[in-house]
Amino acid sequence: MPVKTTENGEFKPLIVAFCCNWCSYAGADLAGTSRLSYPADVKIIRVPCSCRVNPLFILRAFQRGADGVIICGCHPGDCHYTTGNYYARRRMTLLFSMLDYLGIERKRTRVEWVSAAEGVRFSEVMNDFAKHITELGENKKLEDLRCKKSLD
Amino acid sequence: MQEIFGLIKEKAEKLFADGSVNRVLGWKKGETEYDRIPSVFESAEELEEFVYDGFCAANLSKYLIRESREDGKIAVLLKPCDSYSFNQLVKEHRIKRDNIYAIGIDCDGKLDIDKIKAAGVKAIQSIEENGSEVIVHTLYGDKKFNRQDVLLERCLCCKGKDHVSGDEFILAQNRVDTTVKDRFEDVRKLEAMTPDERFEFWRSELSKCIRCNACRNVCPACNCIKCVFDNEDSGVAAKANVDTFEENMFHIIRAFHVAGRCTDCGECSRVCPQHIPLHLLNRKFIKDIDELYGEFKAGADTETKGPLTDYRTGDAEPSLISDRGGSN
Amino acid sequence: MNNELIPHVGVITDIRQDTPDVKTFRVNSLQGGKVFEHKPGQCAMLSIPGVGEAMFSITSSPTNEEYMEFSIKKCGCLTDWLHQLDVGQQITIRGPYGNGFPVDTAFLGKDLLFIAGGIGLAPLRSVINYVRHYRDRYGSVDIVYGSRSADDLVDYKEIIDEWMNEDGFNVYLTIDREQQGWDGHVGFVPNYVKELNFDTSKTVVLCGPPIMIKFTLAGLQEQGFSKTQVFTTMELRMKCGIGKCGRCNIGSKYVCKDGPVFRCDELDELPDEY
Amino acid sequence: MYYKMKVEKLPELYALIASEKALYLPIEQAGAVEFRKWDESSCVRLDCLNTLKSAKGVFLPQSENLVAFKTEGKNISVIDNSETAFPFVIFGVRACDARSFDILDRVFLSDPVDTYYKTRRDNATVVTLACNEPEETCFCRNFGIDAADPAGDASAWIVDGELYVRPNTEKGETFVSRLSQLLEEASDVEKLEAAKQSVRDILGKLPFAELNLDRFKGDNMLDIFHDPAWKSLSESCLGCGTCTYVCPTCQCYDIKDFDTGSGIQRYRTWDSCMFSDFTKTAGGQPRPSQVERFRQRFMHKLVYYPMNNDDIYGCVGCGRCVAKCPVSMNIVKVIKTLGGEKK
Repeated sequence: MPVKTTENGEFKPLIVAFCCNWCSYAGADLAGTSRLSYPADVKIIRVPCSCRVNPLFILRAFQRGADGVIICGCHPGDCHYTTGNYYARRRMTLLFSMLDYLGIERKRTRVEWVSAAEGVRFSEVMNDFAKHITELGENKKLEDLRCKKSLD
Repeated sequence: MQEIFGLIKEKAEKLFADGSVNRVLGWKKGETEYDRIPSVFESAEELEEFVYDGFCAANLSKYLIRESREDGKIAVLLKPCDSYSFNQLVKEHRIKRDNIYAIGIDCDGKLDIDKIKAAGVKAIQSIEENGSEVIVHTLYGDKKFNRQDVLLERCLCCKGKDHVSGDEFILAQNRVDTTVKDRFEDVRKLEAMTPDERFEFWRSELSKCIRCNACRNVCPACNCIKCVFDNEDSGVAAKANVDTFEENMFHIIRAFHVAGRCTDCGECSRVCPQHIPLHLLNRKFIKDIDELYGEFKAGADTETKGPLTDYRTGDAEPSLISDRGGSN
Repeated sequence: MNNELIPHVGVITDIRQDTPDVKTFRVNSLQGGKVFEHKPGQCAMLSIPGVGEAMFSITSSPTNEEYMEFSIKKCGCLTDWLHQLDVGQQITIRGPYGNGFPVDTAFLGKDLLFIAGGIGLAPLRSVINYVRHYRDRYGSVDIVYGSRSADDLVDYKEIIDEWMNEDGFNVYLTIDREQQGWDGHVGFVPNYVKELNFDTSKTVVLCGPPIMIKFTLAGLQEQGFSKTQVFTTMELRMKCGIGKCGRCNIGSKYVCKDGPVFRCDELDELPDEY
Repeated sequence: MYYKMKVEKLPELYALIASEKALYLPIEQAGAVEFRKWDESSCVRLDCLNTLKSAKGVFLPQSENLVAFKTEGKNISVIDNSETAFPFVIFGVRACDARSFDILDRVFLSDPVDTYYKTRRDNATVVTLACNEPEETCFCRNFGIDAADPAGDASAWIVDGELYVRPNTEKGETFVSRLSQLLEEASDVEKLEAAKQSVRDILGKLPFAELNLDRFKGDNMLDIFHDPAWKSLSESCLGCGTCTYVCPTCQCYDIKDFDTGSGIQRYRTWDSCMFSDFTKTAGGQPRPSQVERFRQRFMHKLVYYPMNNDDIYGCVGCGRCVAKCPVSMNIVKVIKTLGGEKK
């Protein structure tokens, strides 16, 4: 379990970002090479397409200690595989609605479209998302206690 | 249902006699007054044990996945709501339509033995269905119920009395409508709660789950040859309620995997030994799909693309959810 | 109280690549020496925490004072992982489980015939080496061992260097198909056993793939062997190793506790669910 | 020796027991009655005949931690982090569940002993409760169980607004002696005996009161195993674990590892022979279809278990599987069909 508080006791959220290989991951790269800052607690997982993200991945991330999960893909219409992100959009909408229905904070999950050219946007999106998650606090409703307890 | 019971049995006997089928999929009497076992009858003689009454609630269409692959033709009895599952399975190419003779049969709502027992009925000796009345004879005395009060939850918001598929129909003369409420009524009630109330509600319901997997195994939409939860490498504890997270995850993922394919047949809630209202998860998806992507009835036909295998360029953005009003 | 389900930690001190898909692992306790004593034919539960736990037969002889060995074929999740391990890696181990071969009763003073196919040699190796160690307690020893190809013969070096030179030992090797550089016998084990036409007074120990066991046993019976002379060792899915988790039963017998060694006539009295 | 008190004083009794030891009772939560730890806010349901899951979970929890491992480089350290034991009382166990403890004991306390189970068993005082209104699904009578006079460390009855208690063992004596401030000696034992008799009369009238179990013995193992009826019996089986998980005598378990991120937790969970992966190995599957899995479950209860355990059946007739099977296919049907009572 990673430490989630800074030295002065502030909450530092752990964020998992699923980034599509063709747009958003390149966007993140651009943000990096352009020396734009975004929180270091955003862990990027590269996926071939935003529609590769299975609902299980998102729940797994929460189980393993994520406080927020964001999925980034190409803008609708720009998918490398033509239509992947359209399917992802429907799936994620329904999944997020279901999580909301189960009472899980609806702002813990987000989908953003970030192109390879939008380094600035990537950093803005991440900063904004991290801010929201920090406000929400630690993920309690979808936590797995086994991953939080010490074994001895 | 006595009138059509005779007609169905007669029909089944005739099908055996003229050799058009070699098996009939129906229900058999079990050991108690209310036990009805889904059964394959292989001859007219075996039909002795055939039964069709208020307790024949099981949706038989899932058995066709196995049975339609056997030799010969099989006749199946489908209640109106089962015919949706049947269509959906045909659409997904999980059953061999050519090997099946589908008989649509009438239904006047199915009884819920747990509702009867919840009224304190013990040691049942016999149950009499008499029009709008159900009379239960027990060792401790008789008890009379209004039929409508002891119907399965799903029958109170029946999808309709009409079959969406079938090669032949056996219907009663006086058809009873059991619908008393809109099927999204309970979903709306939950939506109107605060997130914390909803969380509490689902936590208390899902914490009852014993992970027997009955909901999955009975579900006609859960027809994967190998379920993701049976995958040793998936790292899920599929056999025990080890943790609140596992309980949530199983039910979220299961509902998601059948979203757009679930016909709302209600079998999951019926078989749940803990009476978890699992249909409320499926109905939420159905309601969302209807509202976001246009009315869609899974299993209404065998051609239309399902909402999750389709898209429109102008679909709603997922931010729609987080922009909803209310707290959080 | 001794807790059966809590394993010991052992360390892999040597790994030998026997065939393309079989490795033999040498396991010692952390202090050196063996983790526990065992009888020939007994098994142990090996595990890599986080991957799983499974039952393996102990292939080294109990007379080996220094270490235990396990010959493991790569065929599933845990075995895949085991094959990736290096020397020095610790694993967990518990046991010994099972009844083992009746080396002190039914085998005593008998002429022994060992028949093995493929990785089926693994459980027999401990008995064969045990018999070598107590050579005077047993009669002659014949070993028929077959495999898919010459490369798939497990413990080939030990067979050639030691077993073949042992007094009173006859070793017959066979492979399924012709192969360059192989001048030994070619053919399936059941047929080879028939060809060899052994004396029917021998006590037989048989292990291999189910199909080989089936045909070899039929062949032996044809030649006049009785099932009471034939011993085999079984394997089924196991979780506890102590007859409680309930999955390795053949009828009323648990393979982990009442087996894995069965006399073939005992198996006839049980349902054929293995 | 019988003791008694007014039923109205039950909350006081619970509080008194709970002041010394943990107390498990049939408690309703979200509509489901299970044996749970009692506290003042609990909704106790002594009237509930069968809890959904049986009482076995108190001794063999559906999931429990066995041992943990920490790995560092090539090294492994073993951490024993199983729960610490504490003495407890389980109150309100029905006669059938009480018998199931004996059946589980023969598995878990036979050599080698299952430490986790034994510790809980040693720490427990089992107080049973006689049945007043048996249901049509009850068939405990067939296994020589008297629902009107249950076993256990102490037995209890509720008759005419009064709770009667009778200690049966040393543990039971201790239990009763600690409650002396609430209990008084009962002099009207005739009333209790009459009540027992009337329950026995009902038990005899239940539909499954007389099952023919003659065929189920070791000598017939292969005969029953190869009975063609298994195919038709199992055809409706969904392969779910409902019957197994509600059963008081099903004891099969699985051992699994969970990676917590900071180490490996090895835990055990109930398992079901009805599940398709129960016997599956990389090398093959000895029970490839539901016919074999279904057969295994009932063969184990009715033939294999008695063969290994002095002819005691591995079923106690609690009727949970009869009530809960999604397709109404249950052990009574199996007994009747294979036992020759019906074809």
